[in-house]
Amino acid sequence: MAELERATPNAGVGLEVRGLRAGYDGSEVLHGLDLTVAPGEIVAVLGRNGMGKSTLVNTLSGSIAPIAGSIHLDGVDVTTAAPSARFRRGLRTFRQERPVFPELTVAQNLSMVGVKSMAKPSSYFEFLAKRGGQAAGTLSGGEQKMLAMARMASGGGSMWILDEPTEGLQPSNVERSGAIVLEAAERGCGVLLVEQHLNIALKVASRWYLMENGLLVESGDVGPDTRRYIFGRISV
Amino acid sequence: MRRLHWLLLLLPLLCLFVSNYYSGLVGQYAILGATAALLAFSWGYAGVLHFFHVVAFGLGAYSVGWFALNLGPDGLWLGLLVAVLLTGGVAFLLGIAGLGKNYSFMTFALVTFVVVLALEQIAVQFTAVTGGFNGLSNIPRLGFGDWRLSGSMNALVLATVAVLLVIGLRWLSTTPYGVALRAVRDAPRRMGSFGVDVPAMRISVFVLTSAATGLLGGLFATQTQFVSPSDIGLAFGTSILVWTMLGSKTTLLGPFLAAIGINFATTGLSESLVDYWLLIMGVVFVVVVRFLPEGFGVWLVRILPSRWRRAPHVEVRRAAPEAPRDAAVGGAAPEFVVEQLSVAYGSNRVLQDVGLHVSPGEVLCLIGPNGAGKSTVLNALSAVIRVESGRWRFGDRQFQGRSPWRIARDGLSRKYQHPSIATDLTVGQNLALAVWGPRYRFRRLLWQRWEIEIEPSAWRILEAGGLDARLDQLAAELSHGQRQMLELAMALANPCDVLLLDEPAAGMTKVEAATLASLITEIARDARPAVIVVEHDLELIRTVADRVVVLQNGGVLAEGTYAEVEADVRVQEAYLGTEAQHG
Amino acid sequence: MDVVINEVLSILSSAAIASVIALGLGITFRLMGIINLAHGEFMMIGAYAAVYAGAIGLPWPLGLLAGVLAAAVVGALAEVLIVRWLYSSPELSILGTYGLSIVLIQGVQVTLGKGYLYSSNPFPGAIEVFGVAYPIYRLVLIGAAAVLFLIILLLLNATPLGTKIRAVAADGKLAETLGIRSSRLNLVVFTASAALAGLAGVLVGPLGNVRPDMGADYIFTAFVIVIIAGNSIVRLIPAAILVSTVQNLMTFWIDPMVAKIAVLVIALLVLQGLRRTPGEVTV
Amino acid sequence: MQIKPRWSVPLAAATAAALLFGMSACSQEPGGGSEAPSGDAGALKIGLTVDLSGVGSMIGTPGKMVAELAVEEINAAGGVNGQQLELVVADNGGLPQNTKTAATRLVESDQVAALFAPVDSASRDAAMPTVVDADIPFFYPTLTEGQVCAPYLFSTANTPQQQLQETIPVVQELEGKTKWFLIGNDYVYPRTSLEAAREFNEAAGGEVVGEEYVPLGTTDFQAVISQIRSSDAELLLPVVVGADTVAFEKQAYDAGIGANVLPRLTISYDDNTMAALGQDIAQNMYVGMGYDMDLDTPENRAFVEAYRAKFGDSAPAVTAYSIYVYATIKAWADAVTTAGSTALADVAEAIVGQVNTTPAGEVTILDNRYAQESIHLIKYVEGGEKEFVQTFDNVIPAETCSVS
Repeated sequence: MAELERATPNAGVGLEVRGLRAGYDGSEVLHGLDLTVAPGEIVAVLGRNGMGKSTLVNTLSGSIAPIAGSIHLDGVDVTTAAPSARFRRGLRTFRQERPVFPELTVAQNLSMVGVKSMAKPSSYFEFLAKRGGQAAGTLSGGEQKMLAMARMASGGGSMWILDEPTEGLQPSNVERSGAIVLEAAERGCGVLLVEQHLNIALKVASRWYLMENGLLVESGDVGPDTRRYIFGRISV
Repeated sequence: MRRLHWLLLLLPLLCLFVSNYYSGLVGQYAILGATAALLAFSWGYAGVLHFFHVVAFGLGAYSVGWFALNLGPDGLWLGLLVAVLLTGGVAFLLGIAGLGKNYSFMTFALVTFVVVLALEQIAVQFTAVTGGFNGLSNIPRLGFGDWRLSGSMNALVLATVAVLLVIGLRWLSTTPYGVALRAVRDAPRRMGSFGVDVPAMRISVFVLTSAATGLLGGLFATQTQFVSPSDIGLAFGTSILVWTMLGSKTTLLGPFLAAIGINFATTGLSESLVDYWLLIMGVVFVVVVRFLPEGFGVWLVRILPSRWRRAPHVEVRRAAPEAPRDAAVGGAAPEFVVEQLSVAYGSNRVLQDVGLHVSPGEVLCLIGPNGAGKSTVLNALSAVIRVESGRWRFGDRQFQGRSPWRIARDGLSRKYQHPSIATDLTVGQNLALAVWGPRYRFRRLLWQRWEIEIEPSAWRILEAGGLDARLDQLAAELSHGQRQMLELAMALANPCDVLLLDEPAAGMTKVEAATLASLITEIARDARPAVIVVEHDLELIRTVADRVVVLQNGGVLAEGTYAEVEADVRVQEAYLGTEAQHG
Repeated sequence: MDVVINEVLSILSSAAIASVIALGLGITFRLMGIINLAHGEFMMIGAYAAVYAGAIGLPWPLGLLAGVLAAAVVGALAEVLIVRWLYSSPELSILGTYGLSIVLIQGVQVTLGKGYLYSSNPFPGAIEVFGVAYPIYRLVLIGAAAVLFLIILLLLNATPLGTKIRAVAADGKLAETLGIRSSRLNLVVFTASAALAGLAGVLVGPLGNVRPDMGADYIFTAFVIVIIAGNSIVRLIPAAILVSTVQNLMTFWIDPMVAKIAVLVIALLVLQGLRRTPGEVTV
Repeated sequence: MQIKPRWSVPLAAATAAALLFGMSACSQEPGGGSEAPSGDAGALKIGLTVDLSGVGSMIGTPGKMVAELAVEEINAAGGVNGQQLELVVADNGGLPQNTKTAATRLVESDQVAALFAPVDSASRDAAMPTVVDADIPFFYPTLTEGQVCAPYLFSTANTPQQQLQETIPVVQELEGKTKWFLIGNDYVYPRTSLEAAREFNEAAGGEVVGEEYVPLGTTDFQAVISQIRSSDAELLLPVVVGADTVAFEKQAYDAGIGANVLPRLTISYDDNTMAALGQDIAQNMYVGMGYDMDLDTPENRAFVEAYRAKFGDSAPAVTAYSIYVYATIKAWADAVTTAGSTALADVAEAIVGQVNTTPAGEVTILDNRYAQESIHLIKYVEGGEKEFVQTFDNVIPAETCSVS
């Protein structure tokens, strides 16, 4: 497991996960994971779906209670804390399915994290500017993901966890999402990017983990040949 | 279990040793206990909550009262008959309306709640039949002509009927019919796909319990010799619900004993602390709902010796291996062919003219990025969703347009992605339901004995999963991998020509996935079904797939052996996002 | 002509009362997914508080406030002690709130006695409306109901708190990951619905009879209205008007009993048509 | 923890024992509420089944109190034929089913010599079969629609016909009005009462301009009020009971047809109802009842004094619904003394025709087991005061059913 080479400038310790086991009503999906995300660092978790990636995200966000192991955020044990408590400690989550409230309008979805005007969100994705009063449910799948990303971008937070945020987006918007993630990292926010598509993930991340059958089997720093190596491991 | 039943029969005998007053109470409260047990059978076992039990009880009491008072004392026997038929009939109509395909738990409970309110008003108003507010009094006791039973004898008969009914219910709950009810409660969709007629099961249990409650209501009227609207109103109905819940709805003895115990306590103690009694009852009830929602009965069952609680043992035998089918038909072997399969959700087209062909013993793997329509193909072929167009057949047997259980009966069986077996049942019982589902109408389950024959391939999977030694173990106690194996065995329990597997290796560890792969190959070779597998685990696909079809955006992107598909550039693009790099 | 005006006013005032009662019930049913059988008892607590406030000489508005506060306090206590564990399953909510209603009725009977309480009418007498003498108090009720609905709808649709409440109702898990403490919000919403019931109790007191089990008289109609309104708070108003119209007209022209049965038939038809209650997955 | 089979036998026995214990604990339970020491072999027991919980307790609680007072007074005067009386009380919780159980317990388990039941008519019908087997007198001492006769059933309180027969003509005369509107809850007691009222109105030269029935538990009376307003009614005869009464009268008063505009003659508004209505609404209402606590007669003054002395000033008001429990227990005691036995036939023979002086005036039980008694026409005037307009003595109950 690649060690953390250099101490990061920020004071906070970021996200530390030790021996995490979790699953659904009795059947275990995560069989003991260890991972860390330092503030300002972007870490990608790669692997085909069905390997437990979404279970990892839901456990880190607090929606699912872990069976065993521990989760620390900036040194504080949040293993059994409620999602709202983790939110107050700076954790922000981007869920893969239904990331927004369909019944509420676009503006109301954004107001959930205290965003009052459409200016900032539409600076990330222009189409949002004129959609403020529209119910989020009427947006397409991709547009909903962009709304959720805009909400993440305008919602602050010191540790982001994103579950396949770019799936179904055209290339231009995939780039835009990548830029948002980079911008967040620059201001010291740690990012755990769970992705099935290698391209965008390896473009922004500085470190990677490979996930197979509920375990992180390999990890390393992103280098020139990382893409070909992982491609071999998970491709068809 | 026998000893418990003899103990229960002690209760009616009490009537002989105590004063007329107490024997009357024993008779009445035994009837109320049996009514609570009937409600538990419908609510706890079949998952159908309703307030109709009070309507049935009232109809029974009124019909006995009316016939006895208008046609002379012996009219009460006709009254009892009418009670059963009338309540059964009304329950049947309500069942057809509310328990059909789109049954909703809350809506049905609300509907019967509103029906109770209506009938309470009608009973007060419809003076000609119900005697209005004062109700009917001087209803004769059981007997023939001038010979009428005394108070205690009448109570003895009532208590005996009540106890026999509870014993009958306990027997019924261990028959395949009773066990199938619990499976329908836990996994209605899965049982439906096996061919279990879920609506019929629910309606039958609703009618059965309502008719029996009607009979009990009629008998109750002969004991109290009186019935009035306030006695069968909402308050009465809710108190039965309370006893059933306190006694725990997933048992039958719990509600029976709870009803008797609470009623005796109410009559015994209420004088001395009349004002506080109801308050205490309210507080106790709230505490139980909060801390012990499944009621006291469950404790009772846990401390009972386990020998009394063991589920019936299922005798599972291996069927003789049949001659391989494809040799039988002269000339070309019958193939599984799918043509122009198209599916659309509203305006969003999910599948567009998909064509497949799989010969017996061949394993075809369907792969593609998620959202490509893989599961939709399986859902369409097993008729879980409606298709816009498309035909699929095995040999000359057509499948399109048929209902799921008829498809299952004709040899196309399927394993779902998430194992949805009935966890409250044992491994053997799950297998039995899978075998009987497509074959029998639910009535046959009543007298079916617990012994089944399963296909050799299913037996092979049980052995591989170590389940052959755990037939009597509850499914809830199995590991995730074992549950997948059981699900697979259930899909193969009956002879099947076409086997659809939806991500069989999902959530399995590497070792389990490997054994599964070898099993699939072995089954394809021996039983020679045409197999279609939707899967992400590439090692599994590499070992089992004879041919691979790659789907993208609802269409076939590529087809060929695993090696050909792996080398195909378009596939890599589809899987890995925009630019595919070579090498 | 004035018979028609009188009829319309009667329907409006009945609908006003019924909709205020149904509002609290609708909120717990629609926003929290639980069926609150103790709703009538919160009304009773409100009515009792108003009567006792009046007895010690407080003016009517303070009596109203006392009723609302008393019901809110009892509602909050009930939420913390028992209701909090009922959100998971509708059937538990029926049984839990049924037990709660027994405790509240018997508690009041044992402490404050069982008799009827005298609740005076704050706006006695009648005034001329389009040439028809109509009780002032009932006109006040129509006004109060309209204002109340306006406030609640504005609060739900136009304020951040309202958005949060609707978010928790739509997807509690997602709201929780956005930092909304759903358990605290549920406490606020349930307390508010109990306060609304208390308000309804105070308003109804002068018209009817204040006694420990007064709740039962009103719950039936409120239940039917909530069923007919389906899963929308706004539709409570037309549903209340429909039920009041049927009840008033049928009582006037045909027979009170037929009116009661007719309302039940409407509820059954709506339930059948509705097929499933809001937000519930069927199979 | 695996329970070994041999434990099952003691376990089964334990559950059976618990059941038996539960029941045996009940049988030693004394009637409760009675003063005399329990199990006093020599005492002559009489049973009282009454509704002590729920809103029905406004009749039941005073009923029980006056019964205790009567027994205490009889025992103080030497009891009955030298035997001390013991009152055994059973609560019926307002449900006919429970009344049946309570009556059976009193009759069969406590072996009472007579049963007194101030309950509603549905509960009375429920209890009657039990008393038939026991061959003891069954006293029904509260307001009733009558119509039921039996050798063992003694209905000693007012019937609607008694309350209306003399009072309707007097009210018509006093108010100088003749057009009546009849309204009542939709069940047997109001239906019977208003049928009798229609007869007496027409006999007294009056006219019924409208008749309307509403279901029990009605909360909105607007439709009925508009019907009353659109008819040219001058007088109102409401037989509305319980909570419906308060709702109807308040809404009628608000709608401008209060008693000040449309005087009422009523037979079911007792002190508790009037207190809930308040002085303004109660003003100008006539009530025809067999008893009122403020009756100014020596017997009543003595009774009220004794009642207040025993139970204090805050004790619930005694009304026509509960006074006859007191009167009937005393009448039964006198009859047993004259007959020298408690057997039904002897008691019946002695009590029929026996003139009893009671706080409600003279009460004489006739051979159809109903009672000829006084009826008082009371008018509620300014400030909640009561004016005793007129008293009619020995009003005969015109019950058509006979006992033979």
